[in-house]
Amino acid sequence: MESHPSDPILLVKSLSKSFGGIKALDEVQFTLHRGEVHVLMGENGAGKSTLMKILMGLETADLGEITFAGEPWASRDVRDSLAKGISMIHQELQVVPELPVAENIFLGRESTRWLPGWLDDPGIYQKTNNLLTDLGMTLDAHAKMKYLSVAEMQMVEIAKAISHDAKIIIMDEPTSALSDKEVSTLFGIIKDLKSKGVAIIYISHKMDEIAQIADTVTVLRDGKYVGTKPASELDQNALITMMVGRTIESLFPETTGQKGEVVLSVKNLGIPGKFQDISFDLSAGEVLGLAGLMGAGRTEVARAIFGLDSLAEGTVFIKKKKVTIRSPEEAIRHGVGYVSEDRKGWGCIPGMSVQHTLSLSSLRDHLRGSLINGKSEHTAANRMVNDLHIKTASLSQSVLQLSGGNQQKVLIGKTLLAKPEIIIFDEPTRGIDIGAKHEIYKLIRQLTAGGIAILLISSELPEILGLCDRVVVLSQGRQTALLSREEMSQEKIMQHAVHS
Amino acid sequence: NQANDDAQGDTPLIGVSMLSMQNEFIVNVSDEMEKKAEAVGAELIMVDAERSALKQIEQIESFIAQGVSAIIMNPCEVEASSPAVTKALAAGIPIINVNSATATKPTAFVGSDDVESGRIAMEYIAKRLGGKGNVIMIHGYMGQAAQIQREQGAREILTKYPGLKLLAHQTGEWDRAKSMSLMENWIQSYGNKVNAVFAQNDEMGMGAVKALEAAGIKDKVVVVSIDAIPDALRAVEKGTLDATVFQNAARQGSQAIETALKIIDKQPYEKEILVPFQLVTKENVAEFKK
Amino acid sequence: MIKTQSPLLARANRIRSLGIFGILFAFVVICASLALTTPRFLTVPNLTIILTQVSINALLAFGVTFVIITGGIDLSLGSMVAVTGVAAALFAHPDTYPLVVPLLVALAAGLAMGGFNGLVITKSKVPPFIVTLGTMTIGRGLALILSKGRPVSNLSDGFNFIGGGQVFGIPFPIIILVVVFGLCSLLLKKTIWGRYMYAVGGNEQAARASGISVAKIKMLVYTLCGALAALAGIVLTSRITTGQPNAGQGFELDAIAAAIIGGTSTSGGSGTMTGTLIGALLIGVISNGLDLLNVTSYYQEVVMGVIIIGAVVLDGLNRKR
Amino acid sequence: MIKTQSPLLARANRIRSLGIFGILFAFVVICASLALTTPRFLTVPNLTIILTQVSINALLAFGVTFVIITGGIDLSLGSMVAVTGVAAALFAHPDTYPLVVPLLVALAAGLAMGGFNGLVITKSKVPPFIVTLGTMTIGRGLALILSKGRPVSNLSDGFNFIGGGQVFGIPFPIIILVVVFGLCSLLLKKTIWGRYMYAVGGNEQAARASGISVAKIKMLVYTLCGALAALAGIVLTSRITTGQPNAGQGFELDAIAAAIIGGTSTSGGSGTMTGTLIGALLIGVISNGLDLLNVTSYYQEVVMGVIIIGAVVLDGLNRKR
Ligand SMILES: Nc1ncnc2c1ncn2[C@@H]1O[C@H](COP(=O)(O)OP(=O)(O)OP(=O)(O)O)[C@@H](O)[C@H]1O
Ligand SMILES: Nc1ncnc2c1ncn2[C@@H]1O[C@H](COP(=O)(O)OP(=O)(O)OP(=O)(O)O)[C@@H](O)[C@H]1O
Ligand SMILES: [Mg+2]
Ligand SMILES: [Mg+2]
Repeated sequence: MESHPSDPILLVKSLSKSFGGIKALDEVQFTLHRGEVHVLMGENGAGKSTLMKILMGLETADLGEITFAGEPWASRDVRDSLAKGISMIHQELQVVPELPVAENIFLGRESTRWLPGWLDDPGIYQKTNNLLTDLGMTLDAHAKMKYLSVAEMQMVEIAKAISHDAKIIIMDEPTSALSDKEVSTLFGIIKDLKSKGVAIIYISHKMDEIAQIADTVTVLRDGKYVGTKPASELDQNALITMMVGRTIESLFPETTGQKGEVVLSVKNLGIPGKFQDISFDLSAGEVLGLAGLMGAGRTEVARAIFGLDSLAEGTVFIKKKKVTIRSPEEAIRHGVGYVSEDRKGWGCIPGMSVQHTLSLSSLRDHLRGSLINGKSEHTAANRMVNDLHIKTASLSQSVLQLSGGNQQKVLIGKTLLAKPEIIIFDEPTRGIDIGAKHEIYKLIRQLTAGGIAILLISSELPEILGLCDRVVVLSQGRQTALLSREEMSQEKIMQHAVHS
Repeated sequence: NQANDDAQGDTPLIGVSMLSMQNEFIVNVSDEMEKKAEAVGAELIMVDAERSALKQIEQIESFIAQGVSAIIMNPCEVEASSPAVTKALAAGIPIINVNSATATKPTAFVGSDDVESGRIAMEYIAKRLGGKGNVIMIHGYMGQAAQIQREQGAREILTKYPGLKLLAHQTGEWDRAKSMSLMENWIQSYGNKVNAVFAQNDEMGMGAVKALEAAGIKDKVVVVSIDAIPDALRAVEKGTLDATVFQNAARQGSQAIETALKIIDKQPYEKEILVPFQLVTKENVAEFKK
Repeated sequence: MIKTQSPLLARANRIRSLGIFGILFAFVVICASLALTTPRFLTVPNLTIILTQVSINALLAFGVTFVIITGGIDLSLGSMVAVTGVAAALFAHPDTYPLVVPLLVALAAGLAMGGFNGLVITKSKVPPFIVTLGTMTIGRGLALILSKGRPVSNLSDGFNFIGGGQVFGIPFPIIILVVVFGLCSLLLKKTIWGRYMYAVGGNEQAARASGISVAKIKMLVYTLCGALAALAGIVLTSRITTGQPNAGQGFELDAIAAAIIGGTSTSGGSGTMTGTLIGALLIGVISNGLDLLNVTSYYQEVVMGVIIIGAVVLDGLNRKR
Repeated sequence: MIKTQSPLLARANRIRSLGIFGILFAFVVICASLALTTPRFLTVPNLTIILTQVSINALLAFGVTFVIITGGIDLSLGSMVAVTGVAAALFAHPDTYPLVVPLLVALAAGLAMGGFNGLVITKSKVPPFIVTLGTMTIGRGLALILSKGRPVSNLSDGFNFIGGGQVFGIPFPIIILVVVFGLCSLLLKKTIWGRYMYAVGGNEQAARASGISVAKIKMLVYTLCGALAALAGIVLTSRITTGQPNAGQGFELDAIAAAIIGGTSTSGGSGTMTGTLIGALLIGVISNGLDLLNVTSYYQEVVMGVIIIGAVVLDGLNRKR
């Protein structure tokens, strides 16, 4: 292992933590130096977030020792960690929807005046505006969080973490909801922090990011420490091998290329204020990409086709038949399936078991009389678990206890069980580890091979380029291009995506 | 009479605040008032205090603000409803208490003393049991005037007959279902030790009767309650309920209106009209059934 | 990677999923201590009485369990009991209508009120708390209007049998209780609608995105709640052989308490009929026990409150493990 | 791309954030129609009476608004009013203790009961609904025990002034109402504790992750609620010049209704004191108006229920735009 000139600011030795039966962390070690960007990698459920939560004082370790700035470190609570100079961007958005941006950023450390406890809001709004301009973010400090886009909320979270002037900043998948534009802003900020000697722990599943910013990489697997290497010594394949313990030959399986006849075609779709004049055809066995910047309106288009939002203009044809879809119920009946970008908000149902989630959209297939036929439901669910290689303790396990990747697979399984002919994937690999990604790509190929038509929304261009036969590019709710596989290229898509 | 002639001219406006329009006896009283007012051509503002002294005071305040020519109040509480009387008198508006009394003396009082009803009921039990036996008492809602006074009357008699032992007493909250459950549970714990039951209103009395009948020991237990609602009279006639205590809603209602009008027309009036309770048993039940 | 932890996790879930163990434990503890303190508690007649007394609250609790599972609440239960009870009584006088008429009238009234709740809640964005609070007030008024503020008495023997009669020595209300419990459990656990209720309560958005018509399910639960309230109203009216316009005050709180004590989560998405039944029994046993022990009425309330909180705390502790 | 939407969004937010417009509108409509239908409504004495009558419910509603904003609920308000009222009365007899004693005793009782709620809710995982329902029952019992089931009367004039007296012709309860309203609004809008209440109710996790002590905030709101209940209890007792053990029944529902009608979200995280005040006034005006119009008591309940639902529906419609 290489040695930095400076001695470590953070030293973690044989740290262990388990939740009930689950060993989230098992004898993990970790070393962090000043001015270092230390990337922490590992499959979903490897224990990355848990380790960070322990540093933050949100969880307490069972065993092990931590040294921070030379002194033994046992955070009593978050307030303590923040005070001592550790701040964190959480994997799950930690925002108070009803409060404005500024009040979210300074939540817990409001400045007061005149009387004890008396708020000095002009003060924090001033500070916020300065902060946002420093970070080059264009956000209204007065806007309530609940009216921001996911991306905007994420930027606020970043600003919040930075604003603590911490010695260590933990970033747990900060870019999972960001598009390249914001990502580059973030990377700019990170470089700047580095130069100030701030140490950064960076967690991500996006390979391409590692090369850009990482100094050092540490890998966890199944809660165990695998190793630490300077980024320079790691190419993508080496890294993948460290993470999943095997090599993944080619990330994107080859397309079979053959298409059936058009199953979905939309003409001049529009919802005022969201998008307009969206027209495209989708053929059986084809993967049609829907690319664009964050907030371009891709999800809106998907939601409208699936009947979650009601269309204002335009017509939808399924198998050449004009249809009006007023609700997901009808969409599913027409053979359309949708896997949302927002697993937590629009996918998983707290407390529901894997089996019940899987069968939720297709329960009617398992009726004996008016009662549910548990046996056939069980077999169907079981089939999905095997087909999609869903890693779960049992069918009765609660979905929310699965790792991100497996949650996503369950939700895909739910959609598949409804036997759709058209599936809309909205950011299907957001926050998902490389192994699971690969499996989902393979799955998409299988589906198209089986004659299913797929509309793929993704902010990761490699994904679009690797999977799509054609791609529709949106920019600010307008359709700016429809590129064939030959025309497709990173540059071309970006150029159309920013064009307005 | 003259009130009728110039009906729309200066028809006297009388504000009436009743204890609770969910209580059958009270509803009877208010109906009588409306009938009477109809007859003599007075306009009534009838409001329901829903057993809340506070609401009652507020209603009286509102009457005062509206400048009614007289107020009839069926007090929720002896003490807590007194401020209403004070306020009315202070505003120079005559106020008549109907049915039950308040600590502060009103302009006039029409009604009866609830303590008396308790006495009558318990006296009857004492007579039936020959002065000795185990008695159970089912209270109305604890802390309410009627509950307190009926209990007081009953206890006076109990002390008079040392032979009578108060085995147990609980609240049935004026409610038939509650007192029925209560009685069922008591039958479990006291079985046939119980000789008599005094329920502070007929609803609860009927509940006790049901429970005793279900347990098949009604004939061994004397049950007495208060109010003489039709259901209770029917039961007395059948002999399932041994006795109830009648208070004359009709007279209380009409007398209240008459007194109010007399005061308004500056005619002489009685400061206190007592409408006595009457014990109703199988013998005299016929007189009370209409 | 989870494979290694599987069995453990699985067991953990299964236990949590039948999260009623904690409260069952508390229930047993209370029964045991009562049995020890008073010999009269653990006797067949006494237990029969408890069940009969519990039946009405249990019927309402079953109804509100459906509602709470979908993330709602129903405060109009008590008023619906009064309205349906009075409505039934009005048509149950001897030698007037056949027995089915009062029953159908009550049922219709219950369905109407429940349906009204469901309709307003689904069509407008008004929180269920307010809507059902409104219905509570309206219903109380209706009951008084229908009955002109007087108890509706003198009902046919046939009608009075429902709440007072016995079959093979078993009070009829208990039979109703058992049957309805069975049906409700079945509906909740074995039918598509029950499954959808959990989905709607667990995550309304996800439920919608899974092709569930959230509005339909909400309509269903509130209407169902009305129907069960009607049943409770019939049993009560027939048990006390009068239609009481002021009956059922506060019943909603007891019913909701039973459901929550039984482990139904106030935030929706979880709950079982068995839990609710235990919750109702718990409340019934306590008040029966306090009467048997002849605790003075003032102290009864204190003890009741303490035990209820205590029981649920105990439950919570058990869950943590 | 964000820049373009921001200003628009921001304005939208600010308008919505004063989401009380809808209900204010409904309130004005109702007042107007009353003023048109009865001349007796829009008179100084009548309006004074309405304010006086509203004061008690408003005090409780303010308290429960804090609680609901943090995502909780308090059903024990009515009982706390009874306990604190009786407690005060016991020490308020003429020529016994100085006036401060009964006030402090009542306050202590309120703080104790509120604190108990907060403690159980934060220490155990028991839902607030059950805890406060338990406290409701316990409190009712305590009030009866303290007063031996009898009203505690014969109170000093000094004490009776609080609820019955006037300052410059303004009834004292109105003055209390105004002052407390001011203080509560400031606490909610201008202090970090108010800010934290919104945070805890809006997203408890996020609040915790920002280093806010959720438990402390919850303790604060429930205790505060107890204190305001004590104040209401004092005003009530002094107004009816008696400590009534059975006072305050159902007050909790009116108070919660006022808060929710005023736009406080049942799921927590949003709400304003102004909204709650309007909610309380709305209820007060309606019941006053119904009395003025001499609507028969039974129909009053129906109308009351309909108007309350109607008002909130109207509010909802306004919000949609
Ligand atoms: N609060 C909890 N209760 C029970 N199990 C938990 C809890 N939090 C995490 N786990 C389990 O601990 C393990 C590690 O979770 P963690 O969130 O740290 O993984 P991760 O590396 O962050 O995964 P991802 O890349 O998907 O974020 C997983 O198996 C997870 O199911
Ligand atoms: N599930 C959702 N429900 C409601 N609004 C949403 C949802 N998803 C996105 N939005 C909002 O719609 C607006 C447009 O974002 P949208 O997600 O549609 O763009 P996009 O191109 O799909 O970007 P993304 O990469 O986030 O999918 C944003 O304000 C976003 O917050
Ligand atoms: Mg993580
Ligand atoms: Mg999207």
